[in-house]
Amino acid sequence: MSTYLYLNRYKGDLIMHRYILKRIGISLITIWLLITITFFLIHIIPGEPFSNEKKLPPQVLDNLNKYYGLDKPLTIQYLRYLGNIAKGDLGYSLIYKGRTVNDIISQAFPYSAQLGIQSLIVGIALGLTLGIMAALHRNKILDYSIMIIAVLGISIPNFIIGGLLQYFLGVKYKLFPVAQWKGFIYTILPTIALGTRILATQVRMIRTSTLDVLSQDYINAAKAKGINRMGIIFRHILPNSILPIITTLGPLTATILTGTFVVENIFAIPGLGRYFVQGVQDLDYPVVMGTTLFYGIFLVGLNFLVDILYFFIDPRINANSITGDSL
Amino acid sequence: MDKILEIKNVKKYFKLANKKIIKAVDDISFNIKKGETLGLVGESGCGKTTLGKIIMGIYKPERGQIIFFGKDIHLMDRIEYRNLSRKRQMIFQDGLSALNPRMTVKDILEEGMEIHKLYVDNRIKKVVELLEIVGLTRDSLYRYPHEFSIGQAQRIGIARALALDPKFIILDEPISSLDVSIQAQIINLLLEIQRERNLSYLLIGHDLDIVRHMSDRIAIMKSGKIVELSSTEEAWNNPNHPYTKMFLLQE
Amino acid sequence: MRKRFLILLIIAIFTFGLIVGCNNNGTSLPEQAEKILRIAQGSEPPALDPAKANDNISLQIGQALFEGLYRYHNGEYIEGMAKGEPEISEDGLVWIFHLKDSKWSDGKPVTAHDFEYGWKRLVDPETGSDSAYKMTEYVAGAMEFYQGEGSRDDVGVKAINDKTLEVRLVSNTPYFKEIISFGVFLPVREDIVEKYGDSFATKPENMVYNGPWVLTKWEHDVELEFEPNENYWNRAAVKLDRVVSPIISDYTTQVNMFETGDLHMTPLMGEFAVQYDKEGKAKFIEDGLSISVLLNKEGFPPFQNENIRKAFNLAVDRESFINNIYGLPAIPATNLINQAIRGVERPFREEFPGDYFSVFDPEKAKELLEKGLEELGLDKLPKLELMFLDGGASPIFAEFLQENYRKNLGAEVILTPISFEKRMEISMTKEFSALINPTGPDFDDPISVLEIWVKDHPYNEVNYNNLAFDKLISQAKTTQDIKKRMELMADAEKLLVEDMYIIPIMHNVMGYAISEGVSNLYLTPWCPDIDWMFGDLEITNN
Amino acid sequence: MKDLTKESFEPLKNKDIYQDTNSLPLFYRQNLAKKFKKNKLAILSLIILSIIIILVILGPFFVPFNYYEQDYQNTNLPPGDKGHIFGTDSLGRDIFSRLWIGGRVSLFIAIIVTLLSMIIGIIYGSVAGYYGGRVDNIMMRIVDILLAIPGLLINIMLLVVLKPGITTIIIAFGITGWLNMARIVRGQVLQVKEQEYVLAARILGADNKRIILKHIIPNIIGPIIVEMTLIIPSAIFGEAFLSYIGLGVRPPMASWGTLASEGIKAMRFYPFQLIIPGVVISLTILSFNLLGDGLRDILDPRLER
Amino acid sequence: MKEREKVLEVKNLKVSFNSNGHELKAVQDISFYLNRGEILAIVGESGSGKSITAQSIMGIIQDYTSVKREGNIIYKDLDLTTLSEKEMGTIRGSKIAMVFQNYSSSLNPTMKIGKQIQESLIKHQDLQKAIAYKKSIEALRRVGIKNPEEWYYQYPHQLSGGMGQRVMIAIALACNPDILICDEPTTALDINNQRQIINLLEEIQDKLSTSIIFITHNLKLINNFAHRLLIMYGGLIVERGPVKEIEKNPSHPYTRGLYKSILQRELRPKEKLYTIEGSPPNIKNLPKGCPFYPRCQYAMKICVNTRAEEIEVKDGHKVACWLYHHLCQRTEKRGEDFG
Repeated sequence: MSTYLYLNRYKGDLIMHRYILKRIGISLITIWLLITITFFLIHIIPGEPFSNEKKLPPQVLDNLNKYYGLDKPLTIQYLRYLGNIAKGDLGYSLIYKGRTVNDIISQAFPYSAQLGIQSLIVGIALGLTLGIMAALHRNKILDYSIMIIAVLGISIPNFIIGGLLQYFLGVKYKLFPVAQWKGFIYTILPTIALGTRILATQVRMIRTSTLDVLSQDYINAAKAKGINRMGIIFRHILPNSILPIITTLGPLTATILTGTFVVENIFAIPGLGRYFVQGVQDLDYPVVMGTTLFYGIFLVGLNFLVDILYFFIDPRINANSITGDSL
Repeated sequence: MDKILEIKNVKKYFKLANKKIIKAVDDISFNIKKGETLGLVGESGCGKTTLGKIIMGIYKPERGQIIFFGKDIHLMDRIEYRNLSRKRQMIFQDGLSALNPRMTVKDILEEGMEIHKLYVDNRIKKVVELLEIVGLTRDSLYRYPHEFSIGQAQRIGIARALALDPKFIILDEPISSLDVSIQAQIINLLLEIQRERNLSYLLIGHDLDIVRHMSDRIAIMKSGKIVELSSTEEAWNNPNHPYTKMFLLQE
Repeated sequence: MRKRFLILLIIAIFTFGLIVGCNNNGTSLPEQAEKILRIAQGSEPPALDPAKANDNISLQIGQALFEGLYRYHNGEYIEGMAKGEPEISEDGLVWIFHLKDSKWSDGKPVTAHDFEYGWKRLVDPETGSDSAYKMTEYVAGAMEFYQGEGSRDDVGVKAINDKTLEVRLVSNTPYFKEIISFGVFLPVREDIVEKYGDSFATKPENMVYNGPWVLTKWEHDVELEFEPNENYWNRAAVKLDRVVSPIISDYTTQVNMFETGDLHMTPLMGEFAVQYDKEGKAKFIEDGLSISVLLNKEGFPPFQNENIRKAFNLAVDRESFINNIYGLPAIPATNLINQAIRGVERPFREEFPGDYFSVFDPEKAKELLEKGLEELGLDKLPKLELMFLDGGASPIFAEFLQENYRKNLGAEVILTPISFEKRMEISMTKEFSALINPTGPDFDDPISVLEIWVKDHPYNEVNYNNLAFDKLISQAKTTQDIKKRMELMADAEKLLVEDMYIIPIMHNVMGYAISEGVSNLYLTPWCPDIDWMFGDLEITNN
Repeated sequence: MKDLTKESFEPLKNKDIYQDTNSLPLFYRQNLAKKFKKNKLAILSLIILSIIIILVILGPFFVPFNYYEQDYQNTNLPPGDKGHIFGTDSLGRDIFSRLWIGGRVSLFIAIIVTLLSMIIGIIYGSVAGYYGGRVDNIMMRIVDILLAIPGLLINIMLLVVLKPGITTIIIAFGITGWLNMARIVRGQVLQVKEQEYVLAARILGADNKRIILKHIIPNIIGPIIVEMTLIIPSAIFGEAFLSYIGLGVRPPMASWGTLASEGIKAMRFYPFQLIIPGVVISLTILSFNLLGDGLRDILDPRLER
Repeated sequence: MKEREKVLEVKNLKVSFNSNGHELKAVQDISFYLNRGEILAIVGESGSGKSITAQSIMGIIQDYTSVKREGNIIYKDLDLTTLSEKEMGTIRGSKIAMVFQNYSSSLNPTMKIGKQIQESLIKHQDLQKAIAYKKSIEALRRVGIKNPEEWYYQYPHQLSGGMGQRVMIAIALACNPDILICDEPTTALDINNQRQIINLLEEIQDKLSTSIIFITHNLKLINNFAHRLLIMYGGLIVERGPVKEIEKNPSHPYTRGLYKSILQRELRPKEKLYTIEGSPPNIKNLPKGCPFYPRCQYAMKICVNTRAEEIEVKDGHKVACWLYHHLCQRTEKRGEDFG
């Protein structure tokens, strides 16, 4: 028995190793693809960034182009761009004079991150609670009420929720500040606006996965052990129904990004989403590219972490599964 | 044409995610004669189901020959190979999951005939006949699999196999998912069909009593290898391999 | 080059992209003894470097932080760093300015060298300033230097000594004082620029100030904060203790913040203007901005026909738009020169009313269209692409125009929203058919509106070509007699309107709501449109 | 116990008195219909969707106004005033007809995107799933990589690169929309193709074509339909989002997204301008979601027996 | 079997479910008892109600929209049916424990094996972690797992079949319960492992004098193992008594059929087997009378609508069949026609 066990462990390490290496490889390819797509998409846009400056003296134009690296052939620009990104340099904004994209991101992202994380925590915590409650009271009034809230949450566009919250809770009843981001109280409305959607999607997923868990024998087995309701919920239902959530963290973060674009605008939060949308409207290429890349790399990184996390959290990812290739 | 099936040195390996290799079937040879039942027993995971799937052409073996009616399947042309599927059939462990839930019994039983363009004029008659053979009534015709019990589903599976008049059937633990009182019914049915049609069976199972009752010869598998192949009587009364002793006499 | 600037101005106002709000946090924030004015900005100031500022917000902040020779304040040009009036040579080509004794915020004196350096830096091609045109058109040698043909030393700006600045002009420009009141003709400290290089003026620490205020905090996209400059020569005029400018890009949010007392001022637009007006809380003020539609015969051949152009003019129901949709009490335009521009003694528009056509006449429009089509030998108008700057009230006006042309002329109009960058590009390429063009003068003189329509002017986007017009303009530019000048320009305007390549739509009005107790806050028709430098605030204790 | 007679103990001749309900014929399709009828929410959603779709198709013909005509004397009329069922907008256009015309645009986008995603997704997914092995490995790795790229950012960039409009929106959404479908289809195919009934069919001699058409497709159609009902609302949502940030359809065309983002601006003074499109968008998304959930329950084979 | 003390008595247990308006009678009125240190086997086919009976005793029937449970379940002097959920929680796992059919679905996949054993120890005996750890190791060792310290930290998916079932038993035995209910604990296993599990249970019963209810559909398994036997069919107990006695003299036609269809070594190969015709009843539509009559070759008119009372054929051997009624004159009942 013992040798079998040690062997098993050793195998586990081996698999882990390979798994992580493979994930890293995939993540790198993804990032490279993202960079390439972004770069070429931006360069399809009709008109050079400075073509409108034709009336500028050629020397000025040259300076500008040199400054922004636009004087070289596309391939050289691309390689340079790759090089710069490798160095972590995303260039200068065309609109905000003298500010680097790195600078903008490092200033704006913390706001988005705080908003996102707060909403994520609120959304997932509430989503878990409500989802599990709904599943435990399947087809009872509580279940229906929770599901109605959930479905309403995914049916109302973000900007409507945000606008309504701001007007009613901010302007009309003066319960919360209308806008800006200067302390915890300011974060409440935007967090609700963004969290609602997360909550809504999570409730439905958790409910489904909990129902699935509830139908498993081990819940019955736990009951047969005499474990009380809370014990069953926290030790047996929660860890198992939360597993499918982990795999959705990547897409969920993407949803949050969409949300931040809107919510940051309504609540005047100086987050990255606002810069991105503004950049799109101003055709501030370096900002658009930089932000897209940043978000992309962020998401890829997150997915990578989620994969690794999943590997550790779900003990069932089985080292012995047949890959399907036969020799 | 005495030998319906000959298996020579068949090997099948699987690669695991951790690059480890599982020798599911490791150099196996045997043959099955006309009208004979060969029982194939072994612990779960010994490779007996894989072997069954190799014989049915679902897995390709890494090495070895599979000879049906004197001809290696690798040497068969398309049409020969196609016709082979009329002669070899399989009955599955779980009768219900072997039936397409979206097809009626009639469609299920007609499928083989459609594929091989048999009984073009009067398929329905043939289908009803088959139903009667396996002890079902014609009102089952337009029903869907989930309306049947597991035992009845197993009968439908048998009818489907018989539709093509096979010479050889693999029985992959055909009764292990059935209730005790139903098991005997299915065994009787299988025995009866064999007698009437002079069929050959490869019976994969782990219930030794049943295997012993139904088989002429028995092969005992362990970790992808056949450790004993002898007549049923001899295996029980006079086992050669120590594993056989342990395995057969544990009851 | 001016055109670029005009467009910037326009965008600033017409699209609410870069709105300025002014606010007082008296009600919602805890009461302090400090007088803090809270006034929102629609976006981050893109550049506080005096040479690079070319938008409403940067200029608005710039005028508080820096001071040039003269400044425009509360409707007049007042002394800044200059002591008294300049000495002007006989031919009007050499101007000599004397400076006051004043100090930068770091205690060093402001000298004529700082001006020389700042102005030259403005036209230095290395700087790549978007506002260089402001100077190149007037100051001798500037254009050559800017275009890389001349040298820095040949630019006609020279510090004769620490307190005397001499400027040589290209031509006699009576309104040069007005020109240099604009917020890019500022002194700049060479040592500071050298020290910080590219990061000059990107952080409060990286600049020195000679204006009434210093920037104490610049949290990007969040907030700016200003405190009085203790070294400012007229420190006494600065009444407030602090000015806080949160950056709020969503218009509704700004109004909401005004209503909850988080801001002391908000611009009013659309329905908000109507509602505030009803409650008597709105303040409307003339705006230098005018909205017009440019017709380009190269992009849309039927516009070669005068009748068709006129049909497109008469088919627009300006009053309906203003009364029922726009919200702000703008003035339907039957001419091109804005009501805010001065004439001889009173506003130009009062002296020369210039009602060149009836505001709206659909029957006549239809008639003219048919006549025009017949002359062109066409059955039907081809599809017309109408471009407009995206954002703010522009889209709704574009939709309005589209429907007017459909209803009154049966014309099929496709709307294309364009970005600011694209608009700039069109300015160069002149590739468009019709374009909604919010625009305003660079300075308070009709010539600013008219001069760009002379043949071959780089910003003559419709390629207007009328010798009589060109002649009137060149006369107006050199005539010293102001009354004569105005008359000449009125005649030129008439010609321009009659040819109708530019369809005047309306002269804008701005609306604001300002909290009680706020005083000395000036709204100007020109860019920058808000002047809070010497504002004051009554502290209410509740 | 009382009246036990000898007769009671006579052998029973005819055992058919007992009829097992199991043997009563019950047809699969009937069964589905029955399950569907029991799912009241799904029925309700279907009814709501039908009403919305009918109104979207026919609604504009019910009123004497069209969606583009502006009436400057009657701007911002409240619902019901002067024959405008849902009132008028800031340009005096009839909101009722704009709403249904906008619905055409939004639903058109949603449906085309869904179809596009379905076609690509099903083909891609089933090829990967059916052939498995290395083909599957490579194909799915590509999907994984594409999925890791934030689709929304690509959508926005595409809209900036190409001219905004319905076609562009469809292309942008279509480019990223099929990925999930492909994954779902592939997963389903992988699962179904390992089912014993597929093995059984292969053993009968069925070729790939037959197995795909007769055995695989009918058994994965459920999850596909469910996924479809979920792509539609996300496309409607996406369009609304794009309209909000100014990348939506061009005037005078309306879409639900443009109506809602116009409505949010007018919320303070004319709340109906937000409420009306808001409610219709929400109802539609809600109904598609509920219908999807309902179908998932109905089509779930685990709940079949 | 020295002490004839009843540890558990089930009286008139009825369990029914409401499924879409149909009342499904899973268990219709059964009574039985369990003595201290006894192994009681319950044998029946799928749908006979044997698992539901076990779950009713544990009070863990679930997964149905509405369950109705009537009757009394008396553990020692305690009527379990009157207990609150919380009180029941103190009985489950500590006094009465259960082993489930399929270890792979009955062990929480995300929890280490040791933790799952510890869980009930901590709950019922309020032990400190270190002691609970020791006790869990002990529990693992007791079910014959070598290197329990290693296995303590493994997850369920790493177990093999026999091991898994041992772990299940270890969990159930952790608190030394009086009663161990085993619901088909061997069905998913190889014959080899089946035998080992049976041996293990025997050993446990021997050492700890735990009372065991052993539920199975496999008559062969219980021959030398169980003391008494209940045969269930269609939610009823059709026959009961000491295993040896029933084996010698199966009385109910169903029981007889079962014994006959178990292969006899004496049969010639490929000889036709004895069969019980027909299929087990559907609980949606149970016959009013004897659930077995549609398949019974001796069915009588009375069987259709009336259920037979239990009749004692021999000491403790009871059968519920009209054939044994004193008014019935038929000779088949004595079983003369089959050996």
